Amino acid sequence: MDSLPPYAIFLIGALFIPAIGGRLRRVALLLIPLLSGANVINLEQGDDWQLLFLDYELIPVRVDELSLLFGYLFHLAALIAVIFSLHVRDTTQHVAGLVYAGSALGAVFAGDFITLFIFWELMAVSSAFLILSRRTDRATAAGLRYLLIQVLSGVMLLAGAVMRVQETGTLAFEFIGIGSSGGLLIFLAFGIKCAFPLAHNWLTDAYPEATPTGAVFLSAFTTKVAVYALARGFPGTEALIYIGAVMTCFPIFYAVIENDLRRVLAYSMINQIGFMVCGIGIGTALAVNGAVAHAFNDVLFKGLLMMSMGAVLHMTGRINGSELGGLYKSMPMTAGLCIVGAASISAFPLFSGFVSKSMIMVAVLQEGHPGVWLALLFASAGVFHHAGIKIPFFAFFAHDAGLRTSEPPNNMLLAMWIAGALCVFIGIYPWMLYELLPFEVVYTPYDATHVIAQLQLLFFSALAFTWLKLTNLYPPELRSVNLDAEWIYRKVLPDAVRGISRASVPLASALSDGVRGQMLVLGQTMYRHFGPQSTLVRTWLSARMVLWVAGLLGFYLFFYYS
Amino acid sequence: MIGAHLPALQVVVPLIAAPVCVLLRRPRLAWGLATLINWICFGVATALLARVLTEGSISYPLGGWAAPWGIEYRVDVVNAFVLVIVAGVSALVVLFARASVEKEIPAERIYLFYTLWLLCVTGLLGMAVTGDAFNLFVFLEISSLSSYALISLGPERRALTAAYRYLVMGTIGATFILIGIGLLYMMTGTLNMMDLARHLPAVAGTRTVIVAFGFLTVGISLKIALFPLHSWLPNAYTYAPSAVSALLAATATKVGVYMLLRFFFTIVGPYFSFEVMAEGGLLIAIALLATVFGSVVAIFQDNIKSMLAYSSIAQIGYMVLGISLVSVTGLTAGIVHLFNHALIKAGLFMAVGCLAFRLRAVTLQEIAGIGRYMPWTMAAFVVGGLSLIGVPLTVGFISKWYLVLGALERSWWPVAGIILFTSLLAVVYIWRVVEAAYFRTAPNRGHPTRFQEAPWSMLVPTWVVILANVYFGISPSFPIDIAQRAAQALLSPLP
Amino acid sequence: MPAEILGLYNYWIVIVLMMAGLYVVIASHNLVKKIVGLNIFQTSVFILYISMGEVEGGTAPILAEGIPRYANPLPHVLILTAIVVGVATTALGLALVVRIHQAYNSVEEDEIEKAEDSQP
Amino acid sequence: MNQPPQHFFDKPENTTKVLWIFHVLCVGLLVIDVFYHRHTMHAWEDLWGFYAFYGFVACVMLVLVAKQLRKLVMVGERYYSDG
Repeated sequence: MDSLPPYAIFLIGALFIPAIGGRLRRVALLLIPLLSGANVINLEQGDDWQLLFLDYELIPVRVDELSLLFGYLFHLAALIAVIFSLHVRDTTQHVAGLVYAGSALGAVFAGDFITLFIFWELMAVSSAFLILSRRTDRATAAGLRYLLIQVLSGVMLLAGAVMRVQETGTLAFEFIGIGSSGGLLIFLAFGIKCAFPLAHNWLTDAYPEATPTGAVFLSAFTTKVAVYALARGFPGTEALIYIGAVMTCFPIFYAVIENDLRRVLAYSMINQIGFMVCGIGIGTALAVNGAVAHAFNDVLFKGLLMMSMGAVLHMTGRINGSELGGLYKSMPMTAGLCIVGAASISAFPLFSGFVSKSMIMVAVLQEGHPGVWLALLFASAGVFHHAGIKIPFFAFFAHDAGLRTSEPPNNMLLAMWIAGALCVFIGIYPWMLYELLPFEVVYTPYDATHVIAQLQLLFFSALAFTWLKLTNLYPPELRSVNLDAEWIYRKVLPDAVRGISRASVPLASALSDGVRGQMLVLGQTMYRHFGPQSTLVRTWLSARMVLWVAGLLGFYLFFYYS
Repeated sequence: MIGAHLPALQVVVPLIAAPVCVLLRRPRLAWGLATLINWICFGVATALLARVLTEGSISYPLGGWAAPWGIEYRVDVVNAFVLVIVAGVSALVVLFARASVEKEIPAERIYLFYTLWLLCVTGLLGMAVTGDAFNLFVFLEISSLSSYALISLGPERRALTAAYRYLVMGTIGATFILIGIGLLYMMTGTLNMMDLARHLPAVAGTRTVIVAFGFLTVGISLKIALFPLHSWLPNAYTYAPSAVSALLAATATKVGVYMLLRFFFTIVGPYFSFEVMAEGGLLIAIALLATVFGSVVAIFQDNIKSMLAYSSIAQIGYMVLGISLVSVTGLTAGIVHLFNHALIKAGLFMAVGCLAFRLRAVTLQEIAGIGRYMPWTMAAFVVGGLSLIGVPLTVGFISKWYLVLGALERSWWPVAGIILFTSLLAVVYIWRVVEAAYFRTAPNRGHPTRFQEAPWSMLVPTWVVILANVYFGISPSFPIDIAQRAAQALLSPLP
Repeated sequence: MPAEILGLYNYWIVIVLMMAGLYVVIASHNLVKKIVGLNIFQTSVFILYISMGEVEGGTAPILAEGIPRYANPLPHVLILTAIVVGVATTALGLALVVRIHQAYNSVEEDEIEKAEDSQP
Repeated sequence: MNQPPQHFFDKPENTTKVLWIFHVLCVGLLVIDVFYHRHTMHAWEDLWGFYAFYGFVACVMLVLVAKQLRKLVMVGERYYSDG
C-alpha cells in the first residue's frame, strides 16, 4: 500500500500550519487539500487497512464506493472552504478547519466503530473551535452548548458500539439496523449529528454564531458525515422515511419568520437533510443514490449560500434580514452567485439540486408513500420560498438599507465562483456525479414531465411570494428570538433547577440548623450546591470528617450483621 | 546474588538513602541522591516484574526467618505491577521536582524535603511488597507520616491545616486498619497474608471477623479517599507542593487500592467478601456516588489543582467500581486503571506544576490566555485531559472500555450509563480549563518574564508521562496483559 | 450474663477508650486537644493488642523452669512498633500545631476556619 | 453631478416590467399543461395544473401558518441572555 490514509495529510498539515506564516502559509493551506486529493484519487476500492487492538480487528481505512464518493466530496468542500478563508489571519481557525476536514474524512473512511468514534469526537472538538473563534460571549456560549451535544452524540455512539460488541462480538461498521438496543443507541447518536427533529437545535443555535468562514466549513461536514453514517448503517429503515419527512417540513416555518439569514440557512439545511434521510429510509438503489447525490450537491450549494452570506457578514458586519437590503448595488457578483446557489437549492432545472432531489421524489412515489411525497413536495415549494427567494431578496434586494460596501476579497469570490460553477455544471451534466454513486444509475432527470412539473411548482411558489409581499401579508423581518426545542434545555431546565433549589433551601436549612446552621451556606443554584463553598465541598473541619467516619463504621457493621 | 534479594532491596535502598540525604544537606546533592535512588528503585521494580512474569510469584523471607513466623516479602503479578507504577511515577516526578521545589520551598529545607520523599516512597513500596499484614501497617504509617510532612511544606499556610486534617484522618484510618488486622490475628494467630488466607475460612462467620472486616473496609476507604470519606483529599492535594501533589495523586491512592485488593481478595477471599458480606452491592453504590460526586464538584472548582483532586475522587470511584464487579473484566478494568490513572494524574498534576512555576495561583482567572505563553505546558494539559476524559488513543479510553464492558457483562446498563455520563462531566471540567487558557484574553500581564514557558527540566518529564498516556493508549497490551493475569490470580482460589 | 459481660472487661475498656478518644477529636475545636484525643484513641488499640496476648494462667514470656504456660509475646512486640508510630504521629501533629499557631495565631479550629474564609 | 448612480431596481417601472414578465411565464406554464401529456406515477399528477396550484397553495399556507407560529414562539431578542 503506497498511499497514505485519506485523513493523514490534513492532520499532519494542521500540525505545521502554526509554524509557518505569511504567504507561505497560504500556499501550504492550498496545497494540503490538493495533495490530499491526489492521494485519495489514487485509492482503490478494497485498499483497506487493518490492525488489531484489544482483541478486536479494526479497519481504520475502508475504501468502497460510498466512502470514496464522500472522500471526493469532502476534498472539494475543504478546498473551497480553505480558499474562502485564505484572507483570515487567525491560526486557530485555520488549524481547526483543517483538523475538522481531516476528521470528517477519517470518519467516512472508518471501517470500525472505534475509528469512527475517534473521528466523530475529533470533528466535534475541532468544529467547536470554529464557533469559539468568533470570540464573542454569545458565540462562546453557543459553542459550548454545541460541543456538549456533539460529545453526547459521540458518547452514545461509543455506548452503542460497546453494546454491539456484547451482542455481535465485532466492531465492524456495517449495516446495523435498529433491531437491537445497541443499534438503536447508535441510530440516535447518528440522529443527533443528523439534526433529527428535537435534536436539531444545536445546528440552528451554533452555526449562525460561527465565524463567517467557519460556517462554510461547518455546513459542509458534520451533517454530511451523519448522512453517510446513516446510509451505511441504516438504509431501508422505515422510521427514517417519516423522520425525514418531518425534517423537511417543520424547519421551513421557522425559516420564514427567522431574521438572522444564516440561521435561515441553518433551518434550510435541516430541511435538505430531511430529503436525504427520507431517501435513505426508502432504501432502494434509486433512493439511496438520490440521497447520496443530494448530499453531494447540498455541500456545494449550501456552501455557496453560506459563503455569500458570510461575504455579506464579512463586508457589512450585519446578517439580520431587517438590517440588510439593496446590496446588489455594491456586491453584484456576490448577489449573482447567491442566486445561483438559491436556484440550486430550490432545484431549478439546469441547477444541481434538480438532478438529485427528483431522484428521491420519484423513489418515494415508486415505493408507495404518497403522503410522504406530498410532504416532500410541500417542502420543495417551501425551500424555494425561504432559501431560494427570501435569502437573496432580503439581503440583496428588498428596500435599500443604505449600506454601501464593495465586493468581498478575491479569495472569497473565487471560492464562490468555484462552487457556483460546480452547481451549474452538475445541473447541466449530472452523469459524472451519477458515475460516482454507490449503485448503478438508470434515471434520466431531464424529461419534459419533470422539468415542467418542477417549473410549475417553483413559479407558482414565487407567485405566492410576490402576491403576499405586494399585499403586505408577508410577515416582516423582525428582530427576535424564535423559541424552538432548545427552549427545553436553555430555559425550562435551568428554570426548573433554579426552582427546585429555591424550594429546597428552607427544607435543607431546617435539617441542618441543629448541626452547624451558620456554617452551612445553602445556595439557590447548582454552584451553591457543588461549588467551593457548598456543604459537601467546602473544607471540612476535622470534627465533621471524623463524625462521618464513625457513622460509616456503624453503618457498615450494621450492614454486615444484618 | 543481588537478584535473590531484590524484594528486600526494593525497600532497603530508599530507607537507607533517607538518612544519608539528611547528611548531605546541600539541595542539589540531596536531589541528585533522591533521583538516583528513585531510578534504582524503578530498576529493581522492573526487574521484579520481569521475574514474576516469567517465573511466577517470589517469596522472600526477611532476615532468613521462614514464612509464617518471620516477615515474608511476597511478590506476585499484582504487587509487582503496583511496584512498577509507584517507582516509575516517582522516578519521573523527582526529575520534575528539582526546579519546582527550588521555587516553592526555602533552600534550607530542601534536603529535608527529599528525605521525606524517600521515606514516603519507602513506605509506598513497602506496602506493596510485603506479605505480612502488620508490616503493611508499619509501612502505611511510614508513607503517611512522611506525606503529612510533605504536604505541610506547601507554599500557602492552608497547607498546614490541610496536612493537620489529613494527619487526623490518616491516623484514624491507619488505626482502623490496625484494629482490623489485630482482630484477624486474634482469630487465626497469624499475620502472614497467605497464612491468614488459609486459616480464615474456618472462622469466617464469626462476629470478630465480621467486625474486622468492617474496620478494614472503613480504614481502607479512608486511606483511598473513597466517598464520603474523601474530605481530607482535596485540600491536601491542592495546597501541597506541586511535585508532591503529582507524586501522591499518582501513587498513594493506588497503593491504597492495592491494599483493598489484597484484603478483599487474597486474605478474606472474594467469596466471603462479596457473597457472604455482600460487599459488592454496597461498594458499587458508593463507587458510583463517588464518580458522580467527584465529577460534578470538579466542574465548579476554580482552582485547577482542587479540580483535579475532585476528579481523583471520581477516578477512585472507577477503580473501586471495577473491583466490585468481581469479574475478570471488572478487575482488569480496576487494575489497569491503577496504572492508567497514575499516568493521567501524574501528567496533569505535573502540567499544573509547570503553570504554578510561572503563575501566582493556578486558578481559572490566573491562567486566562496562558495558552499563548506556555504552549507546551497547555498542550500537555490538554492531552492529559483527553486521557482523563477517556478519549480513544489515550490510556483513559482503555480503562473506560473495560469498565463499561465489565458492567455490560453483568447487564448493569445504568452503571454503564453513569460511567459514560461522568465522562461527559469530565469533558466539561477539562473544557473549562481549555477555554480559559485559550479563549479568554489575558489579564494585564505584569512582568513579561513570568509568562514564559516552564523550564525544560520540568517540561521533559511532564511530556514523557503524557506521551506514555498516548503510547499505552495505542498499544495497551502490556498493562492489559498484566492486569488480566493479576485479575485471574486474585479471583482464582489459593494454591 | 453478667459474667459474660464482665469477663470481657478488657474489651469494654478498649471500647470506652476508643469512643472517648474519638469523641475528643470530634467535640473539641482545640487542635492540641484533638491530638490528645487521637492519642487516647490509639492507646485503646494498644490495649486491645496487649490484652489479646494474655493466655489464661500464663506468665510473662520468659523461659524459666517449671513454667508451662506463657503469654503470647508477639502482640507485645507488635505494639511496641505501634507505640513508636503513635509517638511519631503525636510529634508530627504537635509540630504542625506549632506551625499553624504561627501562621494563624490560633489553635482553635473554628477561628482558623474563619481566618481562611475571610482571606481568599 | 452628485447624484448617486442609478441602479436597476431604483426605477419602479423596471420592477413592474419584471413582474409582468414573471406573470406571463406563470400563465404560460399553466397553458402548457393543457397541451402536453406527462408520464405520471400518481393520479393526482394528472389533474390540470396540479403542481402549480399545489405550489401556490403550499406557499400561502406556509406563510400564513408561520405568521401564526410567530405569535406562539416569538420572544424578545434577549430572552435567553436575560434568563
